Amino acid sequence: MLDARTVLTVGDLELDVELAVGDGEVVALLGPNGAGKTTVVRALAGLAPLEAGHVRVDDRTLDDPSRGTFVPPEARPVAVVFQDHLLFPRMSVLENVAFGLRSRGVRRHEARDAARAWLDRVGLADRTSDRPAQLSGGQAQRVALARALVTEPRLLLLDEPLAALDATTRLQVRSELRRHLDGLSGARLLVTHDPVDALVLADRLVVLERGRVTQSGTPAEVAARPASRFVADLVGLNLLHGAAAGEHLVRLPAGGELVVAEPPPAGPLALAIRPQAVALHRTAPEGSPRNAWQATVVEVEGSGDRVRVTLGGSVPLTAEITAASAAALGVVPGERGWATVKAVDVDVYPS
Amino acid sequence: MLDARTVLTVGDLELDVELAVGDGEVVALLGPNGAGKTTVVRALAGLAPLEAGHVRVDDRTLDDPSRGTFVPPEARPVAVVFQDHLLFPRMSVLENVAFGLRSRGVRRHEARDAARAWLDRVGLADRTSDRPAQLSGGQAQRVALARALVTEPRLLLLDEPLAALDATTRLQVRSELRRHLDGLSGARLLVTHDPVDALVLADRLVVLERGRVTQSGTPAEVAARPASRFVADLVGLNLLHGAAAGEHLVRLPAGGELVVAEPPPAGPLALAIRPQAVALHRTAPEGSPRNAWQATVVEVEGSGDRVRVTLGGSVPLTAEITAASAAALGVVPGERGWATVKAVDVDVYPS
Amino acid sequence: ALPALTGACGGGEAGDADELVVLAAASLTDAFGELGEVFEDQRGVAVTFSFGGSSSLREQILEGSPADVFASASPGPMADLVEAGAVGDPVTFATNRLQIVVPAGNPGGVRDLGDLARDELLVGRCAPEVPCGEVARRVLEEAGVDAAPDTEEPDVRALLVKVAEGELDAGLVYVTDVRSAGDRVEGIDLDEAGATTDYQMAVVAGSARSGLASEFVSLVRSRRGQQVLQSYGFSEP
Amino acid sequence: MNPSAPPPRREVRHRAPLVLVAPALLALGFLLLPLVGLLQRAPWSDLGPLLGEPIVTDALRLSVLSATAATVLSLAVGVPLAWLLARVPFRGRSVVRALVLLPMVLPPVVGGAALLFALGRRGLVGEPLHEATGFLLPYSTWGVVAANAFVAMPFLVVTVESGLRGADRRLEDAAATLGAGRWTVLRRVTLPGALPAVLAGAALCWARALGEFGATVTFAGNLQGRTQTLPLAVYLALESDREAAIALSLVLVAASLAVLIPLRDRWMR
Amino acid sequence: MNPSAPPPRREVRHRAPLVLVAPALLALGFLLLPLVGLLQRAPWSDLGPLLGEPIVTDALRLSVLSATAATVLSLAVGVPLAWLLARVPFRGRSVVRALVLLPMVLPPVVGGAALLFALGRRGLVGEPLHEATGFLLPYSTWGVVAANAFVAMPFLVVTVESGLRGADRRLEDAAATLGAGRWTVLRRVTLPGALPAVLAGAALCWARALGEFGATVTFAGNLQGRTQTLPLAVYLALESDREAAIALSLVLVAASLAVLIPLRDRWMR
Ligand SMILES: Nc1ncnc2c1ncn2[C@@H]1O[C@H](COP(=O)(O)OP(=O)(O)OP(=O)(O)O)[C@@H](O)[C@H]1O
Ligand SMILES: Nc1ncnc2c1ncn2[C@@H]1O[C@H](COP(=O)(O)OP(=O)(O)OP(=O)(O)O)[C@@H](O)[C@H]1O
Ligand SMILES: [Mg+2]
Ligand SMILES: [Mg+2]
Repeated sequence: MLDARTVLTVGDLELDVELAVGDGEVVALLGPNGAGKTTVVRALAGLAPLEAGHVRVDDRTLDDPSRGTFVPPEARPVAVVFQDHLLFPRMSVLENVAFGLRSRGVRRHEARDAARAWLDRVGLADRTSDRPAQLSGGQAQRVALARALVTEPRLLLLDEPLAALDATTRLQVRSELRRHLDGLSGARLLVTHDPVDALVLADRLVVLERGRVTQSGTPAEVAARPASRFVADLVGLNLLHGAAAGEHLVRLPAGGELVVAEPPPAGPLALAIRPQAVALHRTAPEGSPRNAWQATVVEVEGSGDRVRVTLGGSVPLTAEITAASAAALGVVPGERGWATVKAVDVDVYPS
Repeated sequence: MLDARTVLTVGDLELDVELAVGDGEVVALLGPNGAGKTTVVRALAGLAPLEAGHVRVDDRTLDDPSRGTFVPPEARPVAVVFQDHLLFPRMSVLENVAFGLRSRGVRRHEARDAARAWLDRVGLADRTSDRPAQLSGGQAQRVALARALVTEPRLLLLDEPLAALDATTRLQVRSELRRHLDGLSGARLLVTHDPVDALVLADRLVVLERGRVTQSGTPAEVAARPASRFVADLVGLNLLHGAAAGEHLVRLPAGGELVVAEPPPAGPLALAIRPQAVALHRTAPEGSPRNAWQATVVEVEGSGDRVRVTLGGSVPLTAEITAASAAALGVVPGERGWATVKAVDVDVYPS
Repeated sequence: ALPALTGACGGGEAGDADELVVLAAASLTDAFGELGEVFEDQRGVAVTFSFGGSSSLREQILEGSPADVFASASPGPMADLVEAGAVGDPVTFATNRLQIVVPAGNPGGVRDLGDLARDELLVGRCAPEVPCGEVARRVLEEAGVDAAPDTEEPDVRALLVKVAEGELDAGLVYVTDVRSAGDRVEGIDLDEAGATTDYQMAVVAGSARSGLASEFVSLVRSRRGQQVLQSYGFSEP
Repeated sequence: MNPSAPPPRREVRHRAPLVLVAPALLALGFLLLPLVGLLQRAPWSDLGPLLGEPIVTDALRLSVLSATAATVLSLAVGVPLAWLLARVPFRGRSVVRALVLLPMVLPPVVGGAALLFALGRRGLVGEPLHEATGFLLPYSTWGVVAANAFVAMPFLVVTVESGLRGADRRLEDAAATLGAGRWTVLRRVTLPGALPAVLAGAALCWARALGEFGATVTFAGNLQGRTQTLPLAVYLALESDREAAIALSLVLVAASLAVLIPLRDRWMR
Repeated sequence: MNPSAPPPRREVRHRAPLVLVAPALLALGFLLLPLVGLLQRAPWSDLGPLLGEPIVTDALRLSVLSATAATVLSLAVGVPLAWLLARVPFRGRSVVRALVLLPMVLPPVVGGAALLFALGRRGLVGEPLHEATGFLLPYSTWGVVAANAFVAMPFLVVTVESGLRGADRRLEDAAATLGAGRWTVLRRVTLPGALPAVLAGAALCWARALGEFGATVTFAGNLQGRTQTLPLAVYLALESDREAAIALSLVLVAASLAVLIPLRDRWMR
């Protein structure tokens, strides 16, 4: 169980993050580059001493300036997967993975067996005798992962542990990791930029921006009601801001208006709209959708059999349609057309 | 324009890759970890001399063992973004980015202005005087990107240049990059694990596996007809293998059979099925779908408002359904139910 | 504090007309320093000394480093040079007597050569290869004392330091060395004959100023010169 | 590294383990105890007047100058040599690498003699040089510099070479792909990275040169104001006045401290 | 690094730039020319019989032994000291760092005298030691080792320290998070990384000790088979028979090459 408030300054970033991770819980720490995620990890591991606040694991205080307590990294029950791997270049892959157990006093051959088992799990059984310099980026990252996981710590800190993995390996390692995490009793913190990683692996998300926590909750909550552009982009939702302008009406800064299902609360509002809920038409549509407006195609991004269309104009949105209908409609940047959204598809909440 | 055949051995990987990248073309090099992507990049840059084959840029031969030609890296018109950044630790961020121009003889202040401009583009205008050690992972990667792009080379090699970027920055940098690449006249090679990056940025995909090219073509072609599990996973398609077993019938190794629209060609077949085309039902369904079978839910992965359901059994597939219907059907690992696929949704081609 | 060092003072490049370059054994530092001043007063010619071990001086001359006079602490190096035709006829201008040197207060209670054979004492002398060692060997043989030394110093200086520090109870060195070591050591005269070595000097062949050079030699051999030398403990040949 | 970055508010003291501290202190004691002994014996009263003596000031000036000159020289040619040994594979490299150490192995007097054989008036190179230009190294301050450089350069070369080997080759690769030639790479990437080694090498070289005695006296002679360095003065002082000798050594020590402390302080962080 | 990994089939020669090669060759010439001179003057005929003489074999054996012992000693205590200077911040560290260099600056004879002041029969530590145990360093082979270590250890310490500074601290952090104490970190992560520096330091230390002369003679004296090292023998030979002296120096040179070439060959890649 982790209970921490990390207050420290690196460069001109003033970090102040409260974190609580229960036993067996996996918390994903998300945030823009430079938000302070790695710094939090370093602080929890004891590599960056706190200026204020505290770090407690299983009610043991590891760092607390006010009380002058500081437990050095080597004495903490933690393990870290570093963003840049930091494998030991002069050791073989096997020695790297066995290192944690060895330096915690496990006998050589036991440590090596455990290490081998883990290297096998991450699909590197055949690279045990190589040096890190002989590994590819993704292989190195998997070794780093194995090196941390093999020590079964009370607090596991994973800093973008899957960033360098290819699609297939990622699927395998991710479910491998998930299975392992489910098995662990300690607290786990996962730093990632990949929403899928977060959604698949984490029980709870904590969003860090400019050194502060801006949102936290279950994946569903966060995904449904993003509090910031960052989260919206992350989960691929459209996020608009506006204010109530009538019983069922919300006015946007850009000038556009949207009809919504329930009467909107007063004050500044956030509107979340799934790209799939935005339909496109060549001509002004008739029928059910309560919101319809003319829009200009700004950008078209294809992925697989779906196409994401970025729309400009009074209601800046991204629509997601099938490649087929995109072709049918002839959607190309610069084109003008009509966009519609059902009132029920506009999710309104205070921001 | 790049025309290369890189033949070399690293460790026990024997690499033999033919690559042709036209002027103004962007080719994405995809492949599993350890496939040899970075090695290809190193070979093209002159950091790993060829054992056979050749490297030609704009009809100038840079490496050709048979002719004993070898142009050292510093004399090649290339620029590289390295997978692990490799920023110069003793230089400021600005000096890092200006380095390429400086060592190509550009005057100091010009070089610095150009560098500043690029740092601005990647959103790091305020970090010019920092040392690399003071940057976050994503910031470092953006500096590396700027450092390479500022020296408009004839051959640009990008090795996973966006892997460490957060969602928002990624969108910005990606379109920034795309705009820049469109502007360049040289040949560009992009190594990535992110299908979206590939689809958005690349004109053509080359898939590398175990040191050999296994598939290449436009994103659409590759995405539609994956030649390997890797590509299938990459674009999120189901890929099955089987053989014709009747006029409209294909038998799968696992024993299952699928009805297909057109008469299948003879010989080994590949079947691609979009996860969205797979429907799930509690009870045996009546009606149009020609393929219906009982399946067991193996794994359920939620992302956003969609859920990917991995099915076991005689026809191992992944189905993608809305979170709503997933809830309605009560899809959980271990459950048994019915799956259906329309014959027309099964894309058959020789493998 | 430094009579010796305040002596010579360098002029222009070695080889100037108004400068005499004298290579001399280190043990002559003080005496020659004084004589150098005298010479300058008399002849108005600057004398530049280069003091060092006789053997490194020999190397310099053999390798043609410009010099006018060479003064050796022993016949050996001089002989090499004569053989090589690098110097003119050498003359013996002084001798140096061997003395037993003991730390101030003579903790070992040493009285004569015989005591050097006492096992409980730490005794040092010069190595047989160097003049003072060669003489010491001779003397001890004649006196019939077989004193296995605890150390055979290649260099009087090293021996003196040890005695002065009380690291040795007794040693055999030259009178001049005992004097220079000041009051931290005491010297005990030997009555044995032949406890002496010859100091030789010669004009270097091809000296640009052989005239001046031989004048310096004769100054050293003059009454005045001998007085100065004796004031530092040397004896007449 | 970056002045704008504030130091961590809180310096956390890790306790240093005894298994390391104990031997370290032992080493320190062993190296410093003799100096203490020296200080004990020092004639503090004479120290003041002594420093006034022209012969001392001459010798001190000459020592510092020649040691510095030798170090600069060594840097100028020794660093390239180190680079050659560290980066350019050629046949017999390991032999050359060992040969570079030899000047350290030779007894100083022999070293000096060897220098005479090479650069003396009758020397391999010295003779033609002398006949052509009339220039003569022995007895000249340049001779002292040469002797110092000969004895001290190996320390620089070996230390810098090890530093270059320690450096990260991948950074050099990166620099090359950015169009930097090997010279630029060395100057802007490798050396800055190996700075600690270069400084250590320079310090070793300088200190060794400052203390050089045997080779100098044999090769360059012992002429006050021209070739008489402080160690030579000490050697002569030992003849006549051992107090003065100790005092002079302390001057030497003080001089070196005066140079080394600020230097390494400035750079070694 | 990894035996299983085959070397690149094709060694591509980058041309080394003249701006680097020229000075490098200059340095090499300067360092090796004197040796050539030495070889020229060498009495090859006497060399054979000379090597038979017990006085030579004794001296050679003693030299190699004591130099090696001094190096081992220096490694044992010098590496921890280097670590202390490189990693543990304490007040006056920069002073200590400079003090460590002093034994190099002292003229050998003075250094030897200083050792006597400290470890001699009447020395600060020597006297109590002698009275308690009757053990006496001077005139014993251990005295030679002590003198060698005193003069040579600084080279090791400084070189290793620079190596440790060059090492990547983040790797040490990573090791710490894996539960490794500072001793383990040093042993398994830092030192292996700084291996080139350690080897260079050891080589410098050994070579310097092998050539040590002044301090040894002053502190330990000179007695065949017990304290007479090869440099002492050379010095003495120089007095009587310079041919022999040169020959002996060559023996010294050969011995050091015989040790250094294979050693650095083995490790320095
Ligand atoms: N040693 C340092 N000195 C000065 N500034 C620093 C230092 N280390 C980090 N920073 C700054 O602190 C901020 C947070 O860095 P951190 O590495 O924690 O970000 P991050 O959330 O991990 O970002 P990323 O997702 O790119 O890894 C960044 O702006 C970085 O520039
Ligand atoms: N110096 C080397 N010695 C031995 N094997 C090596 C060396 N460098 C790379 N390899 C091996 O060659 C293969 C290809 O490595 P490479 O880095 O090109 O893979 P990659 O395609 O870039 O993988 P990733 O997507 O993880 O970056 C890997 O299996 C790697 O282990
Ligand atoms: Mg980070
Ligand atoms: Mg790679």
